[in-house]
Amino acid sequence: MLRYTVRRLGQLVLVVLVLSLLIFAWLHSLPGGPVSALLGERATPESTRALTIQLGLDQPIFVQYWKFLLRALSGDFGVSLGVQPGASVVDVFLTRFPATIELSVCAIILAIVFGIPLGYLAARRRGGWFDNLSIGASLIGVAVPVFFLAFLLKYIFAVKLGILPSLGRQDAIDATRVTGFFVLDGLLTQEWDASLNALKHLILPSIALATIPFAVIFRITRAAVLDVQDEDYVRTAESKGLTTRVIRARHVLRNAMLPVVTTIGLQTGALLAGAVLTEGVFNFPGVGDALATGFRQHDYPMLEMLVLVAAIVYVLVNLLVDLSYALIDPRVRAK
Amino acid sequence: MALLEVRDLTVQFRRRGEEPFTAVDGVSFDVDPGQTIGLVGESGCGKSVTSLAIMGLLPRKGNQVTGSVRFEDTELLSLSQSQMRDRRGRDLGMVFQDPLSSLNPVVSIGLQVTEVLERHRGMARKAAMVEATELLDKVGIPDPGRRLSEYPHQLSGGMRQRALIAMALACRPRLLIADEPTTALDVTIQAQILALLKELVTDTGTALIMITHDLGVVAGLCDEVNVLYGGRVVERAARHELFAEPRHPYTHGLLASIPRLDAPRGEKLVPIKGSVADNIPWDGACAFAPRCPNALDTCTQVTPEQESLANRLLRCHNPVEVTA
Amino acid sequence: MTITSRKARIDKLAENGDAGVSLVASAWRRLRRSPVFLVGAAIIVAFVLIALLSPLLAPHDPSATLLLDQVSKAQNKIPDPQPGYPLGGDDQGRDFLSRLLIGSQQTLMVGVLATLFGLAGGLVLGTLAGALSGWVDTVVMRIVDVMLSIPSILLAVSIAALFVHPNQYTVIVAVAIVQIPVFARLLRGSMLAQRASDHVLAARALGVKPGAIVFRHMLPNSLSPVIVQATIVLATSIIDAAALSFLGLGNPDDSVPEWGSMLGRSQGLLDSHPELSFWPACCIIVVALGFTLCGESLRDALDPKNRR
Amino acid sequence: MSEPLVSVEDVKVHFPIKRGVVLDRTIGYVYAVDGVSLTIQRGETYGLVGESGCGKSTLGRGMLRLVEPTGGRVVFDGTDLSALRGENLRRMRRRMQMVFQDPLSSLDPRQSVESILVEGMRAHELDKGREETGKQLRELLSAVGLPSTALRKYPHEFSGGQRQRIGIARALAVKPDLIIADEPVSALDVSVQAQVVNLLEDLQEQFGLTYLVIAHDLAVVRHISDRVGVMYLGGLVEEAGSDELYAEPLHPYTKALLSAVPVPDPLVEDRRERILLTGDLPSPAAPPTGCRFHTRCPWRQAERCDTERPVLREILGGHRVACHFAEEIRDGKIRPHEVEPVLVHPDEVLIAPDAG
Amino acid sequence: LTGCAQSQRGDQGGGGKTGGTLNFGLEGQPKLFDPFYANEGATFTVTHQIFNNLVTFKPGTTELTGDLASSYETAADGLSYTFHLRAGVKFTDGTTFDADAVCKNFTRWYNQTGAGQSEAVSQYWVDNVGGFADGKDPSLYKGCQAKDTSTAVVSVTKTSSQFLDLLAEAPFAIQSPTAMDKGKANEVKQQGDSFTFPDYSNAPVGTGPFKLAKNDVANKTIELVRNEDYWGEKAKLDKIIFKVIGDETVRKQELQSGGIDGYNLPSPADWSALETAGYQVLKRPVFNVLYLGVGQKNNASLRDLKVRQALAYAINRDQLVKTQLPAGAKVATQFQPENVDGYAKDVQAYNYDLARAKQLLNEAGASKLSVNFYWPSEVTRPYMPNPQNIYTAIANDLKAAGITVNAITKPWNGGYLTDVDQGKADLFLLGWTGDIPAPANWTGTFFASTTNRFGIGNSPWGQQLVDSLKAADAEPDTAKRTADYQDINKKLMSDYLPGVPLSHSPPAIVFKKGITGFVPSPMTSSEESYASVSLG
Ligand SMILES: Nc1ncnc2c1ncn2[C@@H]1O[C@H](COP(=O)(O)OP(=O)(O)OP(=O)(O)O)[C@@H](O)[C@H]1O
Ligand SMILES: Nc1ncnc2c1ncn2[C@@H]1O[C@H](COP(=O)(O)OP(=O)(O)OP(=O)(O)O)[C@@H](O)[C@H]1O
Ligand SMILES: [Mg+2]
Ligand SMILES: [Mg+2]
Ligand code: NI
Repeated sequence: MLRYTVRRLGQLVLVVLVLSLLIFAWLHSLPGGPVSALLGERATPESTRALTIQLGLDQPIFVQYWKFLLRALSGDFGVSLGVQPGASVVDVFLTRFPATIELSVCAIILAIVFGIPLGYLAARRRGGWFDNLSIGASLIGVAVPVFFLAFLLKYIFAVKLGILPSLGRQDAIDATRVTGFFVLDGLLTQEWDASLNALKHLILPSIALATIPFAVIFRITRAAVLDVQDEDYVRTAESKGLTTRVIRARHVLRNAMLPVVTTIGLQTGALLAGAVLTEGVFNFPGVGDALATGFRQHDYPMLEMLVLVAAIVYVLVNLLVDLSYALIDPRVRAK
Repeated sequence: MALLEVRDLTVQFRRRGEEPFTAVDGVSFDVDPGQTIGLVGESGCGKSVTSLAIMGLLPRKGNQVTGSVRFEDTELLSLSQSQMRDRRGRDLGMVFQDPLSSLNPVVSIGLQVTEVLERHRGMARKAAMVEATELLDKVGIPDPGRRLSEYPHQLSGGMRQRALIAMALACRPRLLIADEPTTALDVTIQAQILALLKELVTDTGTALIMITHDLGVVAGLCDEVNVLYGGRVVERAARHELFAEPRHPYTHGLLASIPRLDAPRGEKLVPIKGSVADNIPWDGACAFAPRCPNALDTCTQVTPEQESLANRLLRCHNPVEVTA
Repeated sequence: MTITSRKARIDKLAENGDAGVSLVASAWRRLRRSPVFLVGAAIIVAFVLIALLSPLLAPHDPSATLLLDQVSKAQNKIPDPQPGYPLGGDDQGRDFLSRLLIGSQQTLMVGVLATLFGLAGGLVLGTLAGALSGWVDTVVMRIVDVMLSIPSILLAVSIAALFVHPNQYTVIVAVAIVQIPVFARLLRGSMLAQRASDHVLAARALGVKPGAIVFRHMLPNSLSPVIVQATIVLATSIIDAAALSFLGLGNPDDSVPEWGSMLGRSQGLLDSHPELSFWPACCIIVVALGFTLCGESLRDALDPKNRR
Repeated sequence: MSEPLVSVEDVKVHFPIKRGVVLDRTIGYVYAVDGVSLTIQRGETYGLVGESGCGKSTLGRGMLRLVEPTGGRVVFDGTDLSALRGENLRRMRRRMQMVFQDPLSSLDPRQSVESILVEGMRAHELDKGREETGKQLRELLSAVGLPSTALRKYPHEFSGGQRQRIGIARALAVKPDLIIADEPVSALDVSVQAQVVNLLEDLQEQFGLTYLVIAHDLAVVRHISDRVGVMYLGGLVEEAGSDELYAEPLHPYTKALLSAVPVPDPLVEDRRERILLTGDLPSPAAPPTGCRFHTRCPWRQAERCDTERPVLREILGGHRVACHFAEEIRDGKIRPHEVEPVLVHPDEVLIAPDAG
Repeated sequence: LTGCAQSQRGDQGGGGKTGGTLNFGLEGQPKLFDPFYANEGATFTVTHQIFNNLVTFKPGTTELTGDLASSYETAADGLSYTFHLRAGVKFTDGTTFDADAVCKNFTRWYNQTGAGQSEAVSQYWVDNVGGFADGKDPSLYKGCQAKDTSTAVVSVTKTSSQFLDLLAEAPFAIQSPTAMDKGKANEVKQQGDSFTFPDYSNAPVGTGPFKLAKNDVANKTIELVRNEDYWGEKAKLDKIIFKVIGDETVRKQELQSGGIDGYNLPSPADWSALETAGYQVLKRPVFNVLYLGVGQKNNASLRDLKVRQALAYAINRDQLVKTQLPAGAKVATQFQPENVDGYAKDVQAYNYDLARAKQLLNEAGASKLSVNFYWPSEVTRPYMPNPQNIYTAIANDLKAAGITVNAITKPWNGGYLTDVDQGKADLFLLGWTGDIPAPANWTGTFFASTTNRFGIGNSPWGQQLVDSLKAADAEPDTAKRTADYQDINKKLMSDYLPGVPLSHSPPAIVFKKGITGFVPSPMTSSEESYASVSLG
C-alpha cells in the first residue's frame, strides 16, 4: 500500500513538472500578458517596451521558466494580474480554495445523498416507471449544460422567487473568519446565523454543480446493484436463507459500492472543473471563478498556479479514492 | 416416506417477445434421508434449473414453476418468500459450481459462515465464531482459526469449495444440493471434495442431490441416478444397474463416448451424433430423436412416456436391448 | 493494485467491449428493439438532416442584419416574430430561425470533427501503444497519464485559452485534444486484451504478418468500446464547446451561428428575451440527449452481460 | 516412424513479475516452465497432462515461439527454432500449428470462416488462384466434417463442436507437420468431445500429422496419445508410453492423478483404492525447493526430496520419471504416509527465494 | 478657469433621511486603496469616498471647484498655482491637514523610486506629469512650497492646460502623511511579473466622508463606514457595502433579487427593462468617445486620405447608434465630446453615403481594398457596450462598400491591445473615457506621438499634428488655447482623419427606487460622491 502511494506521488511530481513547463511555455508565448494587463488601454508602445524589459519578459523563455521554477519552489507563484490584481497568487488561492472546497463538498454530498438511494431504488424496481423516470432524468441531467442550469436555477429561485440568495458566499454580515470555511467558521465561533447564511448561499450553486455527479453516481449505483444482484454470491446468500436486510446490506450494497466509490472520487475531482462553470454564474469567490476570470483576463501567474493545483488535487483525490477502495475491497488491500 | 418428493416439476421461462421456453419439463424423483441422488446430463439439460426451483432461488420474474416439491410435510412451492428463507440454509443447503464467484469477495470467510449460524441457530457472534472454526476444521481447512478473518481471494479453489460446503452444512440441513461442485476444480482436488462429501453424507445422514455432467463422479457416489435430457428425466436407475446396462440410447451413447482410463486402448470412441443444440421440443416427439441411433418413426410422432421397468424408469420408444 | 481512477474506468470499458464484438448482428437486433436507441437515433437523424439541409430550409441569410432597424439597445428591443420571421430576430436583427437552423451545421461540425480528431489521435496513439508495446507504450501512456491527470473541462479550457486567434476551429481542437487520451487509453486496453486473445495468438501461429495482425485482427476487434465512447463524446463535445463559448473561449465571431455561442451570448438577456436562450439551449439539450441515448443503448447492447 | 520431429531441450519460460516505485523492476518470476526436455517422433501423438497452472499451455506456446522461451532449445525437424528470426520464423510457422481450448475466442469473430481459413494459406502463398483455393477449402471442410455452406458463415453461428472443427481446419489449411492441440476438447460436452477426438485421430491418419495434445483429462490423453508426459509445476515428472503409464505409474504424482480420475463404472469405483493428495498446487512464482512435489507427496523422504531436484531419468525402456525413489516406491520399499496440507495463497505473488 | 472659485461643497442633495446601509455592486475588485498607485475605475469609486483632493469637479459637471483648497489661483505665467487651504480639517487618523501635508503628498509623488517609477505603478503621474525627482525624464512638476499652514504653492516647469484638472483626479487625492510614513506607503516591489504593494495600500487614511472599515477578500465585499468627524456635511449613510461583481448580468440579477441596492454600469440593453421594473437608471453625461482607428503602418492604401474618408462615408453611424448603443448615445463628430474644451462645431461631417464612399475608393484606386479589422472579445467598455455587435454592424457597412474585411479578434489583455499598440491592426475599435475635461487628455493623448496606434508617422502630417498638440497644451492663454484645439479638431476631421469617431455613449448607474441624493458625474464613478446618498 505504502509502496503504491509513494509510486503515485512520484508520478504526481513528474506530472506537475511536465505540466508546469507546458503551461508556462504556452502561456508565455502568447501576446499581451502582464504588460497589457498592468497598463490597460492607456498603454503606449514606449511604455509597453519599457515595462517588458523591466519585468524581464524579453528574456528567453527557458530563463523565465527557470526563474519561475525557483520562485515557485520557494512558494512564490507571483502576483495576480486580473483576478485580484496586486495580490499574491498564493494568497488569492488560499482565500478562494476554502470556498470551492465548501461548494464541492456540498455538491458531492447532495449527489451522494440522492444518487445512491435513488440508484438503488431504481435497480430494485428495474423496468418500472420509477426506474425509467429516474433514468430519463439523469440522462437529461447530463445533457443540460451546467452553466445554463445554474443560470436557470438562479433566475427562478433567486431572481423570480427571491427565496434564496443569488450570489456570493455570505451576505455582508458581521462574521468572524477563522478557517476561511464560512460554514465551519460560524460553527466554531458559534455564530449560527453566519453558518446558516453561508449554507443558504451554497444551496443553488451546489445543486447546479451536483447535477452531473448525481446523474453519474445514480447510474453507476443502479448498474452496480443490477450487476451484483445477479452475482453468484448473492444467490449463495439467498441459499443460506439470510434475511433480505442482510443480503441487501452485506452482500449487495457492499459490493455495489466498489464502483460507486471510484465514481465518487472521479466526480469530486471533476467538480473542480465544474466549478469553473458555476462559480462565475453565482459570483462565488472560489478557485473556479478565479480560473474562469484568469482565462478571460489572461492572468498568467494565477493560471499557472491554479492549473497545477488542480492537477495535484485531482491526482490526490484519485489516490485517496484508490486507498479508500482498498479499504472496502480486501482483494486490493492484500497487495 | 421420502424426505423430498419432486413431482412433475416444470419450469417455464417467459421473456417478452419470445416463445416461452420449458427448461424443466415434468421432472419427478424422491430423495430419502441419507440417500445420494445424481442428476446427470449435458449442458443445458435443466439440472441447475431443477435445483434452483427446489430451493426457490429462480429469479422472481420471467418464470413459472408448476408441479410439486414436498419436503417432509411441506409443499415448498407454496411457501411464501419469507417462509422459504427460514428453510433455506437450515433444512436445505446448497453448494454451487464456481467457488470463487459464489463467495462474497468483500466479506470475510468467518462472517460468511457465521451469518448462517446467527440467522438460523440464533447464535451470538462469539459462539458462532467458535462453531465456524469447528466447521472449517471439519471440512478439512487447515488452520481454520486464521482462515476466518481471511477473504475468499486468499484461498485456493479447493479451500473455497470447502468453505462453501461448510456454510451449506452449518445448520446440519437434511438435504444438500450440490450443483457441479467439482467442475471448476482439478482432478486431484475434485477427488478431495468428493471424498469430503461422501464422508459428510455418511456421517450426518444428510440426503444429497448431486448434480454433474460427469458420469464418473456419479458412478462413485450416487445411490440412484437420473439422466436428464431436454429438461426431462429419460432414464433412472440405481447406479449399478444404470452403468451395467444403460437402456436409453442417450445414456448408452454417453457412456460409449467417454474414453475410459481402464479400457484397453485402440478402441474408437462412439460419439452421439449432433449436439445438444439439435434437440427438438418434447411435445409430439422425443427430444432426442434427431440424435438417436435407434430412432423409429414413432419417435418423431409420439412423445415417449415414462415407463416403469423392473429396475428402472425409462422414457423411450426403442430402448437399447440388454446384451448378454 | 487496481488503479481505480478514470483510467481504470476506461480500461474496464475496454474489457467489456472485447467480448462484445462477436455478435454485432445480435447487438443490432437488440438495438432495433430498444426504444431508447430509437428515440436517440431519431433525434440524431433529424439533427443531421437539418444540418445538411439547413441552407435550403433557412428562410434567410443567417448573418444578414435584415431586421436591424427593429433593434434598439436603448429600448431593449429585438425584432418580434413576424411574417417571414417565425421566431423573430436576434439582437443584431438577424433571423433567429435561420440562425438556429444553420447553427446546427456548426454544432454538428464541432461534435463530429472534435470526435473524429479525438478518435484519430486516440487511434494513432492507442494503436502505437497497443501494437508496439515496450518503450513506445510506456512513453505514450505516460503522456496520456499526464493529460488524464487534469479534469477534462479544465484541460479543454486551458487549451482553448492558449490559442492566439480563437475561432470555431480552435474550439474543436481544444475539445478534441481532451478526448485523445481517453480514446488512446481505451484502445490500448482493448488492443492489449486482443493481443492476449486466442484468435490473435492463432493468427500469429499461422504466420500472419504482424501488420496484418494489428490491422485485421486486433484493431477491428478493439473498436467497439471506442465506438461507444465516440457516441458519448459526440454529446459531451457539443456541451463542452458550449461551455467554452460560455466562458468566453469559444469562437468570438458569431457571423457563423453556433448554438453554444448563441446560448452563451444571450444569457444576459435571459429575463427580457428568454427565447434567445431558450431555443439554443433546447437544441443543445435535445441533440446531446440524442447522442447520449444512442451511446448508452449501444453500450448496453454491446455489453456481453446482456448477450444471450 | 521413430525419427524425431521436434525435440525440446531444457526449455524454460519464466514470466517476470514487475513492480516498482516509479519505474517497474522485476522482483521475481513465475516459473511457468522450468526446464522441460522431450522429443516427439514423427507421426506420433504426444499427450501432455497436468493440473491447471502447471505450465502445459506455456510449454506448447514456447515450442512454437508464441511466447519467448527464457532458455533451452527447440529443434524442429533439424532446425533450431530459437535461432530463427522474423521472416524465417514466420515461414517456419507453416509447419507447426495450434488448436486452442476455447473454440469461440480463438476465432476472430469478425471474419467469415472462409477468410479465417484463407488467411493462413495467403500468409504462406498456398492460395493459388480462386478455383484452386475454393477446391482446397471444400476439401478441408469435408475433412473436418463441415458442410461447404459453412464458408460464408461467422464463428458465432456454429455450435461448440463445429467451432472446434473450424479451428482444426484453420490449422490444417497450411498443411502443417505438427499440430499442438491445447485442450482441444475441454470446453465441449462429453458427447461432442468424442466426435472431436475421433476427428483428430482420423486426420492424423489421413495427413500423417504429428500431435502434441495438451489436456488435463487423463482419460482423453491416454486415449489418443502414444506417449504421455505428466507435468507438475513447470517440470515434466514422468513420461511413458500411454499404456505403460496407466499400467504402472512410477511417479507418486502420476499415481495420485490416475487414482483421482473418476471412472464411469461403479464396480471400478467401489473397489478402487484412492491416493488422495492433500493441499493445493503451490504457486509457480515460489516453487518448492528440491522436488517440486515434495510438499504434497505421500512418499516423501527426509532431506533429499526437500533439497535435491530429481532429474528425469529412464527407468525402463522409454519410461522416464523424475523421482529419487521411483524404484523403491514401485517395489513397495517405501510406504505412503500422511501429509499435512500446506496452505497455498493463490493470488499472492511471493518473491522466490532464489530471485534475490 | 483661472481665478478664484469658491467651494460650495455639501449643499446639494437636499433632504433624505440619515442612516442605513447601502449595498452597491462594484464592477471589479479594487487592486488596492492607495489611489496614487491605482489606475482603474473600481478602485477610484471606493477611494473617492475616503479621500478629498485639493480641487474637485462640481458634482455632475466638468467645472472645477475647490475642495480641500477653499480657493486657488494660477499665476499669470501659468508656472505656479497657489492653494488656500481649508482650516480645521483632520485626517481620520487625527493628523492635521495643512500646507505641509499637501506638500508631503506632492513630494511623495515626485520622489517615487524603483518600482514606484514604473508606468505600471504610478500610471497617472507618469502619463500626465512625466518623470520623477531623479531627473531621468523631464517632469511637469517642479516643487511645492508651504507658504504658511494654510497656503501651498505648487510650481510647474511649463504651462499646462490640464494641471489643475489633474489635481482633481482621484489618484492625486491628499493622504495622511503620518499614516503613509507609518505604513511605508512607498514600498512598492516588483515580484515576478508584477508588483506588490505595502500594507498601507490596504489601510488608507484620508479626509473623506467615509472610512474603510473592512476589505473581505474571501467574500468579495468592501465595507465603508461614515467618518463622524468629517469636516463638511456628514454622510447620510452609516455604511456602504461594495460587493464586487464582475459580470454585468450577475450584477443585474443581484439587484433584482434584492442583494444590492444599486450598481455601476448596467448594460445599456437592460436600461429600459430596469426602468420599467421601477429602478432608477441615472445616465451620466457623455464623456467618452468610441472610434474606429485606422492604422497606417501596415496597409499602404490607408495612408490615402480618400480611402479613410471613404471608410467614414461608408459607415452608417446613425443606424449604429440607434440600434447598438444606449439611450442618450450620440454620433461623434470629432474625437472629443461637446463638454470638453476645444470642441469645434463646424467640423467636416461624414454622413452615411455609400455612393460617395465607393467613388472615393475608386478615385484612390483602392476599389479592391482589403483590410484586417481587429475587435476585442470578452470585454465591455463604457464607450463600447458590445464590441462584437458594433464590429458586425460596421463590417457589414464596409462590405456593402465593396471592402474586404478580415476579422481578427483577440482578448483585450490577450493580444488585442498589444497588437493594436504595435500597429498590426488596419482597423480597430477603441475609445476613451476622459479623466478630465482638458483637451490635452483627449486628442492630446490619442495623437501624442507619431509611433502611436494610428501610425500617423507614416503620413506627412503626422509630425505636424503632434507638434500642434504640444503647442496648444503649452499655451497659457485660455481663449487662444481653445481656438487652437478647435482648429486641430477641424483639421483632424478634414485633413487628417486618422480614424473615424463613431459615438459618445452615456454610461449609467442604477439604483433601487427611493434612493436619493446621488449625482452622476460625466467623469463616471471616480468623481462621484456617496456622501449625499440617502436610502430615502
Ligand atoms: N433465467 C433463465 N432465463 C431463461 N432461460 C434460462 C434461465 N436459466 C436457465 N435457462 C435455460 O434453461 C436451460 C437449462 O439450464 P440449466 O442451467 O438448468 O442447465 P444445466 O443443465 O445446469 O447446464 P450446465 O451443465 O451448463 O450448468 C438452458 O437452456 C438455459 O438456457
Ligand atoms: N503471460 C503470462 N504472464 C505471467 N504469467 C503467466 C503468463 N501466462 C501464464 N502464466 C502463468 O504461468 C503458469 C502456467 O500457465 P499455463 O497457462 O501454461 O498453465 P496450464 O497448465 O496451461 O493451465 P490450464 O490447465 O489452466 O490451462 C500459471 O501460473 C500462469 O499463471
Ligand atoms: Mg448448471
Ligand atoms: Mg492451459
Ligand atoms: Ni495497495
